[in-house]
Parts: sequence; C-alpha cells; structure tokens
Amino acid sequence: MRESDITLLAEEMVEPALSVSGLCFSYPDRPNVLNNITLTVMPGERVGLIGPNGAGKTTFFLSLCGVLKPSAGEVVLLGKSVVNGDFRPDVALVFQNPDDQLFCPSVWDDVAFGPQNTGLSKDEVEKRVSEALATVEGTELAERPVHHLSEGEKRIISVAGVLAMHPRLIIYDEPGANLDIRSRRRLIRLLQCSTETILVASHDLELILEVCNRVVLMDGGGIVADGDPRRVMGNAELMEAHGQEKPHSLLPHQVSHQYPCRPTIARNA
Amino acid sequence: MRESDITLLAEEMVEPALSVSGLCFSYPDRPNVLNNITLTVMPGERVGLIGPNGAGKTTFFLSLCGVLKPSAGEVVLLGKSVVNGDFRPDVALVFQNPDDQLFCPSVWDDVAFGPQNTGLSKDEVEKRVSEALATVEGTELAERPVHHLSEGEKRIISVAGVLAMHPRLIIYDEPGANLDIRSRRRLIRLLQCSTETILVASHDLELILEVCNRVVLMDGGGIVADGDPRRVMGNAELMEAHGQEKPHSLLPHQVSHQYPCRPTIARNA
Amino acid sequence: MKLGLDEYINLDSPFHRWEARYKLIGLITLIFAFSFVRDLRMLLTMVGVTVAIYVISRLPASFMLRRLRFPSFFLLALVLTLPFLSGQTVVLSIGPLDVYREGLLTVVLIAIRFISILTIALVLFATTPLLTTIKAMRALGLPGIMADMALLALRYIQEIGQDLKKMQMSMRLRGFRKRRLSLHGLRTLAWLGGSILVHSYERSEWVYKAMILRGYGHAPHPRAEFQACRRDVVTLGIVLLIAAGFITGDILFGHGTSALLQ
Amino acid sequence: MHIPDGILPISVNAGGYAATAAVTWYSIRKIKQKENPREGIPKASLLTAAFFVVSWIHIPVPPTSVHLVLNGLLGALLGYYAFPAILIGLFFQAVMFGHGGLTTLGINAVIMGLPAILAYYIFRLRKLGSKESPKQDGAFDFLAGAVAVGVSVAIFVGILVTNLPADFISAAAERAAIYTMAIAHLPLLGIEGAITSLLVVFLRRVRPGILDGV
Ligand SMILES: Nc1ncnc2c1ncn2[C@@H]1O[C@H](COP(=O)(O)OP(=O)(O)OP(=O)(O)O)[C@@H](O)[C@H]1O
Ligand SMILES: Nc1ncnc2c1ncn2[C@@H]1O[C@H](COP(=O)(O)OP(=O)(O)OP(=O)(O)O)[C@@H](O)[C@H]1O
Ligand SMILES: [Mg+2]
Ligand SMILES: [Mg+2]
Repeated sequence: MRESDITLLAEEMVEPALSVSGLCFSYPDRPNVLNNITLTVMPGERVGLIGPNGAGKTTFFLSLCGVLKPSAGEVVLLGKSVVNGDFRPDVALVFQNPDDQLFCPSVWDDVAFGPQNTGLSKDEVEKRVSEALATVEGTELAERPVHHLSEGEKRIISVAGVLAMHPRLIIYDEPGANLDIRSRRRLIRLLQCSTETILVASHDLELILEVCNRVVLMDGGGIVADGDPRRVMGNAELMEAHGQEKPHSLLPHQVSHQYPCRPTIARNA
Repeated sequence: MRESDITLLAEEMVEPALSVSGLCFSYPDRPNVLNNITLTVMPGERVGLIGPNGAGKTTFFLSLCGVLKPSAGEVVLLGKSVVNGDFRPDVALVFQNPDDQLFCPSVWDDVAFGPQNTGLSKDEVEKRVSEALATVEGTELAERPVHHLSEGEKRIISVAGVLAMHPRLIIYDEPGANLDIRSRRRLIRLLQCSTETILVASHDLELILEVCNRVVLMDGGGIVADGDPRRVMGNAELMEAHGQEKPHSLLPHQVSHQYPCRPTIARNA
Repeated sequence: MKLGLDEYINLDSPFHRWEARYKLIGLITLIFAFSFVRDLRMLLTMVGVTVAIYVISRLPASFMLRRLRFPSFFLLALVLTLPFLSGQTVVLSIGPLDVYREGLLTVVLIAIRFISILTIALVLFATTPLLTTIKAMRALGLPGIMADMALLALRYIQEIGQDLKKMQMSMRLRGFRKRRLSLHGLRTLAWLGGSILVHSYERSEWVYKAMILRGYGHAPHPRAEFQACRRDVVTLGIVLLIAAGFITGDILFGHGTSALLQ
Repeated sequence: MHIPDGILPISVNAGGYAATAAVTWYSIRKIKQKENPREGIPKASLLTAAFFVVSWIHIPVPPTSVHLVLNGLLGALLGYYAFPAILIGLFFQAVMFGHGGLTTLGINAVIMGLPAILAYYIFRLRKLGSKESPKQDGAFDFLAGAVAVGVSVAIFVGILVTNLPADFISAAAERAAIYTMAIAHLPLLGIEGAITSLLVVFLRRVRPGILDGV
C-alpha cells in the first residue's frame, strides 16, 4: 500500500461535512453565475471564502442550503444530498444584512423562532434560547425589541438565532459588514471559539485571517485558489489578479491577533 | 508682538471652513447625545472622525448640516451661521446607506436632483452631471436604474450626486461600508484627489489613515482627541480606552499605500 | 418578484419612437373607445386593429401570452357562470344545466374587449419606461404631489420587494412552512409584514433628510421636457380617428349585441 | 378584488373616475394645507411601496392562498395621503401585473380607497376611549381591518352584479350570485381583521410613532 492510498483511506473514514461536485447555477436573466464548483470541507474546518463583488459567493451559499436549485452538480451536506426546498436544521445561514433575518418583535422571540419551527417542546426551546444568548453574550438583550438594537447587537442576535437551531455547519455571509471595532472583535472571538464547521464569506481579509484555517478564493463563479490562508492571501500577484489586496498584517511581519477564548462571564469588559 | 499672536493673526485671516462652538444635542427620548462640541476646520483639511457605535458621529454630521436642531451652541459653515431647515448648497453630506440617498429612479436623475434644486439652467445641470459622473468614473452608469447597481456602484453614484452640487465642504458618513476591496480602493483614490474640505467618519481606520491629514476621536458625544492621524491612532492606550484598535499598518512598520492621483481616463484599468 | 415590464423597451418600432405624452393620450383614448363598443361586428374590427397594433409594436407574442395568464382567472370565472345564468334562449343543454345564447354572447363580448384593452395597455406601457410615462403624466397635468409619490414609490417597490424575498428565504431556512392556517403562522406573517412597514418607515425618515439636504422643495422641480415632432402629431391624429370610428360605428350599428340576436 | 377592463359600461367607469378625481383633489388640498406639505411625501411614498409589497405575501387558506389587502391599516397609517397612495398602488398593479385595469382605475380606487378612509376614522375612535385596554384596542383594530375589507367587498359585488351587461339575468340568479360572492369573501374578512390587529400590536410594540399618521 502506497502512502497516498493511506491518506485517501483515512480521509474517507471521516465523512466530509460538505461535499460539492460540479455545481453550476444560472439566474433566469444571468447565465453561469456558478461554474462547475467542486469543494470538500471536513468537519471542524473553518473555511474563508473571498472574492470580489459579484463573484458568486452569496449565490453559492444559497445553493448549498437548498434555497436555489442548481442547474447541474450535487451538494452533499453531512452525508445527505441536498434537495431543493428541503429544510435542513443542521445547516444554517447568517445573512449579510441582519435586517433580512430579524423580524420578530423581541430578541427572545427571534432566537426562539427556529427551534419552535422544528417542533421542540416549550422547555427545550427555552433552554436552547438561553444557551444561544449566553454564547453570544447577549443574555440581557432578551426582552429588547429587535428593531432598536445597534448594528453590532443585531448581528450578534442573528448569530444567536442560528446557533439555537444547533446546526453542525454554519455559513456566514459577510458577517463583519457595518460593525464597529469592538463588535467586530467580539464577532471574531465568537467565530474563533465556535466548534461547528464554518464557512465565512467576507471582504474583511484580516477577519478571515484571524478566524479561518483554510481559504477559498472565488472569481467569476469559479474557485481560483484554495489552501492555507497565509499562503493564498500572502500571494500578492494572485490576490491582485482577482481584485483583492494582500492584507496589511501579512505585509511586513506577521502579527498574531488571536485572542484567548474566554468563557462567557462579563460583557462589558 | 509674541509669536503666538502672529499665528493667531494668520489663522484669523483665512476664514475657517467650519467652526462649531459648544454644540449640544438631545433626541426626545435620549438626552445629551452631543455634549458641548467645539471644533474648527480650516479650508482644505481632510478630517477623519472615528469613534465607537453610538458615539454620536452621525448625529454630529446632521447637526452640522442643519437637519437636526441643536439644543445649544452654534455652527458656522463657510462664514455663515447654520439655520435649522435652511438649504446650503455649499455643504453636502454623503449618507451611510446609499439607498437612503439615491431616491431617484435613474442614476442621471439622481445626480441632477441637487443642481436642479439650486435653480440652474438645463444646460448647466447637464454639464454638472456629466462632470460629476466623469470624476467618479461612472459615466456609463448614467442611464441605469438605481436599484440594479451593485453596492460599490451605488456608493460612487451617491458621491457623484453630492459633487454635482459643487459643495465646498463634503461630509462622508462611513463611506467604506459594504465595499469590496476594488471599490474601496477606488473610493480612497477619489477622496485623496478631492480638492474640497472633507470630513470622513469611518470604522475603517486604514481608510482614514490613507485619506486624512487630521483625525478627531469621539466617544460619548464629546471629542476626546484631535490631531495628527499617526499620532492619535498610533496611541494604543488612547485607542483602546475608546473601543478602537491601533490600525494594522501602524503596528510594526508604516507602509504607504498612497496611489498616484490619475486623471480620469479608463475605468477598467 | 420580477416586474419584467421593461424587458422590451429597447426594441425599435413606431410605438417605441412615439413621444410619450402623445402616446399616452392616443392609446388611452383608444382604450376608452374600446370599452364603449357593444356591437359584435365592431368587435371583429377591434380584434383586427388590436392585432395590427401589436404586430407593429414588434413585441413578441409570447410576452402577451405570459401577461394574459394572471388576469385571465377573472375571465374564466365569467365563462363558467354567465352562459348558465343569463338569458332566455337555450342553445345547448349539458345535463341539468342550460346554456343560454345571450349569456354566451355576453361572455364573448367581455372577453374580446378585455383582451383587446389589455393588449393596447401592454403596448402603451411596455414600449416606454414606466418612469418616462409618469413624467409624461406630470407634463400633462398630474399634480406634483402625485407624481413625486409615484416616482418614489416606484423606486422603492423593487428595493422593498427584494427585502421581502430575502426575509422569506431566511424564514424558510429556519424551518418556517406556511401550509396550514394557524394563529402562530398568521402572527409570524403579520410580523413579517410589520417589519417591512417599520423598515420602510424608518428609511423614509432618512430619505427625507437626504432630499432636503439636496434642496427638495427649494426650487420648483423642472418638468421633464418632451419634444414632439410632426410624426408624433400625425400618429396621434390617426389613432384618434380610429377611436372616433369605433364610437360612431357602434352607435350607427344600433348599439348592442341585439343586432346579432335577430 | 379589482374589476378588470372590458366589463363595466363606460358610464360607470366615468363615474368612478369622477368620484376618484374629487376625492383625490380634496386629499391633495388637505395635504397642501399642512405646514410643510413635502414632509409627508417620502413617508407616504415608501409606505405605499411597502403596502404594495406586503400584498404579495400569501396567506395559506387551504386548499388555496389569499393575498392581503390591508386597506384599513393603510388608511390608518397614511391619513389624507391614503387615497392618492391607493390610486398609485392600483395604477402600478394594473400596469405591472394586469391586475385591475386602466378604464376601471377610478372605480377600483373607490372600492379600495373609501373604506380606507372609513377605517381611518374607526382607528381614531379608539383613541376616544380614555382607559388603556389592550383587549378593546385589539377589537377596534380587528374591526377596522375587517370593516374596511368588508365594505370593499360590498361595493365590489354590488357594482359587478348590477352592471354586468346581461339584459336577461333573472332576479333569483342575481341574488344567488351576490350571496355566493359575499360568502366566498367571508374568510377573507376574518383573516384581514386578524392580521390587522396582529400587525397593529406589533407596530405599537416596535415603533409606536408610526401609528400617529403621517
Ligand atoms: N436574483 C438575481 N437575479 C439575477 N442576477 C443575480 C441575482 N442575484 C445575484 N445576481 C448576479 O449574480 C452574480 C453573483 O452574485 P452574488 O450575490 O452571488 O455575488 P457575491 O459574490 O455574493 O457578491 P458580493 O460580494 O457583492 O456579496 C452577480 O453578477 C449578480 O449581479
Ligand atoms: N432618531 C433617534 N432617536 C433617538 N436616539 C437616537 C436616534 N438616532 C440615534 N440615536 C442615539 O444617539 C446616539 C448616537 O447615535 P449616532 O447615530 O450619532 O452614532 P454614530 O456615532 O453615528 O454610530 P455608528 O458608528 O453606529 O454610525 C446612539 O446612542 C443612538 O442610539
Ligand atoms: Mg454576497
Ligand atoms: Mg453613524
């Protein structure tokens, strides 16, 4: 048995969290938004997805969740093929704009919305909600009306709404947009501490660099690079060819900004 | 005559573009959002305004333009006191969310809206519009409906709408939000090349660092620091005390990212 | 939801070239003349004129069929009821049901008028951007407040429509299914609608600020300028003549389906 | 609940236009009497757009689904801007979707708009009650929503049945048609009332200012 075979075997034993093969998608008035995308993500990986506006990141995410129906190819999530229109509680998507996701009158209602739809008992729902709120350090927001929160708080609550469903794969579509530095830092910490498999699309390359252990560069509906974040994003030529920039922190030295994962105690640190 | 007197005299000879003294503001349900703000900006300065969410940056801007009526204090813009509700074509504000500002159905209409209201002739309006569109490199967008533009294009057009009024002071409220890296770079170049006095609020400190020659740090409705960008933002202690971070590019070395200001020729460079 | 009206505004035809104000006057008059017609012989002429106009406009037939699908439900309801309810002369008996000749003729009359008017309206609105049409209406005397409201509403319908679509998507992804009617479901939909209203309300406050900062109401907003050439006027003349022809013809022929009933 | 082109005699259409012109003229006069008439325009326009979009939401009523009308709530939120707003909404509906019609625009505006104004007054009646009572408020909200749609249905059915160009329709058939149509719309009234009161509860909780009118 050769070495490569052994690796192959080892990989096959762990079922991938996500495996996409030959995925294509067209909007009615815009063909080939996704071109033959093939990607495998193993459980526990944190994959960053970068690429210019219109690269197809959001479209890709929506096809993964079964909201859009691909014109070709297959998506297998956690060992089960995705069927268009099917509801998969183990996969969750955090939308780019929290306002698209938050519509209940109070924070509590909103976080409870998902668990209630999966038909859990009342106690179970309550437990899920308080757990999720504690994880994002938002317990004291519970009774507040969603529409009066600050941008950063809205983002945090939309993440809680997704966590409460206990997904095993979470997809974040540009989670850093519109956040101030303190909220962004809190989000980064949250992402760094999460135990789920995650996919993050962002234009904030520093955020990707701090959170992800793998990065995928998309352009024109296809994947043009895939690998270690420091290697891919450190390749100035590649990055510029696809409308990106080498992140500042990769420029002269590498400065680690990794914050320790702390248990949830105080919010107003 | 002592030296300080001479400086004083010299400063008084050039009329400040903006002079705010003792400005206070309260929302009906939220008192003291602005606390006794005093600030003088000389013509040609590019002032960055930084501070955490809720510091009062947007509120400050709206009071400067006369949209909100301050409870105390005075704002003098270009030598004339601001009266609440007055229309001042020489001062313009670019809103945080371009969708709030682009209320006309087509790009051309939107850019023309301001000049038309200043009572210019039809030819003059047309000239202003094409000039403004050329400056932002958006000439070919003229006939497009606004809601079909990408985020980056929307931002660029909202800047054009403001430039077409030929203001002498432009206020940008978080112009970098939601932009991809290419559009952000284009925006930075545009700001660097502008000849007007500008005020820019942003959470993107690298953008401030590249554009501004002075920075003002706000927190809790007051100004807590004011001075050279590298000095203020390089002061890690100060920055962290107000929920900010020292920008990456100020961390180990200083790397200049200044692009040359080019005349507007090709867009697809 | 896709509005798809502006799909064919870039074609080239006499109707696309016709100046918006004249087109509006001409085709609206024609539409009202059509709604006046009650004589079956004039109906046949109406079909001819309608087909001719649609062909000249160079809009594809598939477009027309697509647009007909939705409003046809009402027509279907009429077709299924009127022939059985209205009239005296039985032409056919289906089991216990009698089909009356008068009801049948009424259905034919309504259906032809309906389809013809819909077609002309389609030519009117699919050959000019809706935006230009509203500006033409203002130029023709629509009150400024109405025109401003229409333009702003048009601008934001599509924006808010996209928001609704995204919100419904996110609800589906969190397991919301609205198959049954339940209080929980109704409440959720009310929350969805309410959120859209609140977002729009809050956005309108910002829009107002942005408008006054650029001088809204400071100077009278110039009316969009339209320039008509001779051809526009001639076309209007022809269309008005056709419209007049329908009205006089209908009156001359004795005004009614009764002409064919004898 | 919009009457399409080609069904009504031209006299009824003309009457509808006359009534619509009169009410619109009166509304605009009232708007212009405000201190700053332009202030309400963005609010009214964006809410018009929002109501237009909200009417796309399907409410499941097995075996089919219905659309929301919500003209009662629209009246309550927009006040004097309500009638022009409805006119504009109907115009867009006719032009974009072929829903309703151009010749019947006037009569359709009467069908939708007059009940909206009526609902506006029902909502205001509630304010007369001095005590805060959520139950009573809810009842008024339900009533405003249901009555608005109910009156719309009544005008709609009335116009349709009396004006069908059927010279020979029997009185019995006519009565049967009216009853069938009215009964078919009953669930709609209940749903409109329920949604209206749920919506008002939501708005009062989240953004009370919105209910004070434009
Ligand atoms: N509903 C739609 N109908 C038609 N075209 C669409 C639709 N949504 C997106 N597109 C187009 O598909 C392409 C990919 O869009 P997508 O939103 O997936 O890009 P993205 O990578 O998420 O960009 P961004 O960084 O701006 O979020 C774009 O060119 C866009 O214009
Ligand atoms: N219309 C309003 N009514 C009441 N309070 C308001 C209103 N607008 C803002 N505030 C409050 O005033 C404070 C200052 O808000 P402002 O929007 O000026 O902050 P900002 O510095 O612009 O924040 P951001 O970085 O999030 O844009 C905040 O606490 C906010 O909650
Ligand atoms: Mg996207
Ligand atoms: Mg702000």
